Amino acid sequence: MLHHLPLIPHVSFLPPEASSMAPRVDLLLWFTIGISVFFTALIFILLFVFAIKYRRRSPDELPEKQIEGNLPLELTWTLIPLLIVIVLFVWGAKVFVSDRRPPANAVHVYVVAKQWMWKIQHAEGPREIDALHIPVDEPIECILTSQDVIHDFSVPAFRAKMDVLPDRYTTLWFKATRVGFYHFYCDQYCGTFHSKMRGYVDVMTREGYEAWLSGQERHSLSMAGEGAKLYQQYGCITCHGTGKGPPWVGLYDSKVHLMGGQTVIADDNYIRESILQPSAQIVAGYKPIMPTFQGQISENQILDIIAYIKSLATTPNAQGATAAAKGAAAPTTKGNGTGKGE
Amino acid sequence: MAESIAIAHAEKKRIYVLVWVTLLCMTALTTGVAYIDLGPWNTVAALAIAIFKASLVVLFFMHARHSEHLVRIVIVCAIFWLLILIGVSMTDFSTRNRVSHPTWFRTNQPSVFHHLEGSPY
Amino acid sequence: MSSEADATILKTSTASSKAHALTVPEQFDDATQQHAAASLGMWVFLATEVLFFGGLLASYTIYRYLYYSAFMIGSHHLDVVWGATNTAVLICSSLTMAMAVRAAQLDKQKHIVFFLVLTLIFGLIFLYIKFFEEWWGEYKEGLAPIHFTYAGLHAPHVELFMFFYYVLTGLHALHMIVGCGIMITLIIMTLRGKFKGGRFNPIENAGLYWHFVDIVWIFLFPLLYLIGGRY
Amino acid sequence: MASAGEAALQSPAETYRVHYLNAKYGIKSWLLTTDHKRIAWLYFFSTTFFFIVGGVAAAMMRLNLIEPQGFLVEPDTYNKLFTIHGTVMIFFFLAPAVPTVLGNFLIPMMIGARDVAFPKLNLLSWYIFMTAGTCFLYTIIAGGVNTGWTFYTPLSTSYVNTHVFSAAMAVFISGFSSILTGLNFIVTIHKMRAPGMTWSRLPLFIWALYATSFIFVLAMPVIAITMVLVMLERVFHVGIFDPALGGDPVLFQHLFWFFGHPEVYILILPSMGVMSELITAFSRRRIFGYGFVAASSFGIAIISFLVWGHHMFVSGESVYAGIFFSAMSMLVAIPSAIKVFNWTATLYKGSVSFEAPMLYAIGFIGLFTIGGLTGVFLATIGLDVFLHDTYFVVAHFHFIMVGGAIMGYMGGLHFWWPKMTGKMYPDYWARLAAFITFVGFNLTFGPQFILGFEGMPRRYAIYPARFQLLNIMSSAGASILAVGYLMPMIYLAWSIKYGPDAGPNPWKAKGLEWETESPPPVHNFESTPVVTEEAYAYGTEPARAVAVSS
Repeated sequence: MLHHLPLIPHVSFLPPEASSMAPRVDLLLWFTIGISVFFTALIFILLFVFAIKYRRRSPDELPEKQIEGNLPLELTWTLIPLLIVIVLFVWGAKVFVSDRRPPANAVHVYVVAKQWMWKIQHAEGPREIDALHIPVDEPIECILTSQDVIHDFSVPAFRAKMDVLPDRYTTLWFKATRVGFYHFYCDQYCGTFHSKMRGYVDVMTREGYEAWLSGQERHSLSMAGEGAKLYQQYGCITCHGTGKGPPWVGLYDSKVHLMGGQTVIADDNYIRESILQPSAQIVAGYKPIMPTFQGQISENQILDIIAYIKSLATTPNAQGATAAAKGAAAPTTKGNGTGKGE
Repeated sequence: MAESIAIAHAEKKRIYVLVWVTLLCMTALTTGVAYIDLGPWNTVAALAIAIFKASLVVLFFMHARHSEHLVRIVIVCAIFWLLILIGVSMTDFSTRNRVSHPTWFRTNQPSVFHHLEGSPY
Repeated sequence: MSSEADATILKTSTASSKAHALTVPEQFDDATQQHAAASLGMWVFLATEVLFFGGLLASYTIYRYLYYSAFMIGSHHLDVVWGATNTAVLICSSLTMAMAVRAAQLDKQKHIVFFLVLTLIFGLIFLYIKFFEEWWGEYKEGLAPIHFTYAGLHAPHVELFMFFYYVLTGLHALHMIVGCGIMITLIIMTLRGKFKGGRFNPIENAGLYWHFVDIVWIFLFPLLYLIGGRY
Repeated sequence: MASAGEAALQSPAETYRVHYLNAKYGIKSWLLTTDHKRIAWLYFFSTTFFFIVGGVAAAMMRLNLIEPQGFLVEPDTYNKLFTIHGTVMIFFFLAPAVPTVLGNFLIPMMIGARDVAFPKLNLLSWYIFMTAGTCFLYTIIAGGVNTGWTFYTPLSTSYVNTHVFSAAMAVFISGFSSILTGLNFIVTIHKMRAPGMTWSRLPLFIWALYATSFIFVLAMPVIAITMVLVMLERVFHVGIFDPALGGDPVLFQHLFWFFGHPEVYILILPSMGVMSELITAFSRRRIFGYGFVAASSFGIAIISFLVWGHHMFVSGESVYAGIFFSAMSMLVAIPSAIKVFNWTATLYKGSVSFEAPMLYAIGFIGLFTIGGLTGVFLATIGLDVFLHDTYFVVAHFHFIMVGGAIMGYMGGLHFWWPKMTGKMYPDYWARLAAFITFVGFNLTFGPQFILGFEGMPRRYAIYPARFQLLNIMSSAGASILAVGYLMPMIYLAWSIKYGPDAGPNPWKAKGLEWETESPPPVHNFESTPVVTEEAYAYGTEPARAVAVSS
């Protein structure tokens, strides 16, 4: 809607506006540029005019009259900038909040950064390196994590950017609005080949995306399917399937009551921590018997398990993930998920 | 420039001893309180006693109650900036939320930014 | 107790510039200015110190908030009795330090030495307890961060707690060691008669420093030893 | 200039005058001096040396960036270059430059004191500074460090195998030098003012340095302890900041920027103080709104401690915290705006002349305006998501640091050079240098704004080819800028030997420092001055050209 506004001239030095966020950011950007140009011009003109008009005409010249100051004038140039920055602040905060608030139906894409490459994983199964294929006009939520240092996932054409932290999930969402190739960069200095750590987003039509998906050398399983395999392989099933440990069905995004009386939301970060540092948060009613999987399980495998747990969720937020897991070979129904009968 | 301020203000011996005794009692008290279950108030009590003890030391042993205003300003500044450092850093950690995106972001739940919904920004 | 000693005495600039005219450094006009400058300088330095410890305290507070249970476990491995004893020792040293400054204000040279020596002894007792009764004990228990053998609940974050314990108390002990060095210097200077005739800025400033280090401990004791209560 | 005629009338024997430069000779008389004016010179030479080190690193970077794939150095060397450039410029040039060179020289003279409150501490500060500097030079020679001047964890603690330890140690040590300098200045300004020099009569340069010292004392200890934690983590592998060991890397950023953002104001505030002196002297006007300009220095100093999170809007910091920091960052724009407006208004109905220092001053106001306004872009949290960590940020802070702080330093140096040396430099060359600096600067950093809008990330050794044109423009500008900086080094050095005598007050300016001889006597004034007039009291009577004492 907004990117058709005639107010915004097409200027080549900004990247194309290729996401739903971009026009909003650009409108604010042009507003700020306008204000800046106005004040810069004001100061430059005043400097020039005063400097020329009141130039010294003889070496011993002194101004006729000394002016100490002027309170109304001081208040004017205190309050007007104050009003302007308040407007900018509120506007900026609004843009920021909508930038940080993913729509509920956003499809999750998992991005794992490592020195110096991007590993991207789609819930449907395909994995890519330094490239991200997405369908146009559909909200995508990237779940970002790093295997080593802090990176930053930045897509200038989408006006989107988020740091990628080790041992934690941060998120970034966007809805691409134009088909095409757009660069993404690592924006946070991350060591030797920081400047090589970049790739492209390929925004495709839904049909093109489907075609791309089917043309991919498909992993035999979706992420949730991989996760289900790991559920057996790592022996999670021996406890989480038998009641010795908390069951996974309906776990994702639910409130979990902990031993100390606190509650947490079982989100990606919580699940990740539970796998790597099981003793950090003990679920009420269970014994702290789970061994740590630190060092035994890769970031991608953790994401697979999270995807699997997501697919077992019953909350509406995980619809996308559930749908994605449909094609999985592994059991996704409630009965099989608890694994009692197997 | 040279305000004729008092160079020294020798405190009475008795006051020093009194402060000393109070400090020792407070140490015993803070240790004792730790053995009583007050829930989260344990921390509050411990810190309150520590602040009280520190104030005694500053006011009496360090003569802050006889110092010029400037010294008091320095003390207040130091405490205030310490609080900025701890308090403002905590605004991040205490509101960061253990969830990947705070619940009020979810469009399907009532949120503090509810009025923003549907607005173009 | 003689009433004279208890009297509150105001020494003004005129008092100090009588018989033995004290030489002040060339940048100052008189002893009053010098005293005011030295005292303000010391306080500003202490403000810096507050923020120096502040960086650690802020980190500590944040992790204590994030990993409360782990920090509680860590805290319960510390020895409260020695901690409380050390607090008392430092409070005693603060009293003797304050008395030393008072003796300097009243120009009683022997009392200065006496109280400074007492302060030094209390300081050394504190350091002895810290080193041999506490740090060494925790090290043998396998709680020192480099030699960390504890493997119970929340082990990584208990190690984090122990790290903060060692760094905070270590930095404090470092200040104590410096303080003891200052005490020794002051004792020697007093014996050589450097502080005769109301010239006692160094003693007063050392006192401020010593009390500050005491205050740091007054906070460290509940922060480190008394997390979550001992009940 | 004015006194040249008078000097000719006197016999050679009478013109020989003992001043701080010729009172004593020999290397010892410099290295063991406690005279604030000589210590200012020690700082002048050491910071100039570090400026050259940092400048060479910058030149190599710009040279390498002419080609998208780089042709001069490997990416890792490039990373070391920008780390060296950043660390040296921030900690060893910009932070000490104005406070320790101009501040050391001028604070006692401007307030009518014989020296700073603690002269020995002042010398100790310099030695600590040199220790830190040597430590960092060791780091460079031993193989460099490639963490960026921000030392972000866990990159710095667990992943790079360069000389992080010695670099962190250098920063740690330099912190104490700044703390002691700040402490010394605060006490000096409070306790050493001449009779009649009330707070409302203080030159604004003093106000600015007072605010700077305030930040020194409160911010530097935090970076010092943070560097200790980085060193400890690197040596003992405990997880303070490394998440793999249970720490939080964002905590490091909090601690770093708690210091880091006020640090930026440490760099710019003293130059703002210089501006107030230059603008008034060359328009012979009282400052417009003295109270507002003085208070705004303090406003900046205080608010600067509440804005640090704007470096972390996209770092995983909480959204609430981000919004709070955005609001606070906006507020900092107000005192800066007040200053700019007041400087501009000071020219109104003045008697404006255009000697070299004034050219630098006008350049400063223009460039600082741009630098400040682009800062508002970054404080606007919604825009920062787009612009953060791009060349826009690089351009913005170079407008503040180079266009602001260094312009101010150069202006101040040209303004007080006659006072420091007693000699005059060739004004024609100085004006030319000011002009070249201005042009070179804009060509260097103007295109970087566009690069930022286009999305080029900072700290990139190699970059997509479509950014090449703007990078070439920037590199070309850098070479012009280098000429602008080399010229003063030559003609200022020349002036010491061949320059004409400047006389006590070549600019006919107001202020106690102009009422004493050039170069000043050892204790600044023949007798303690008594202040009877407001700052910048350019009254109806002609400004006094001759010192009171003569």
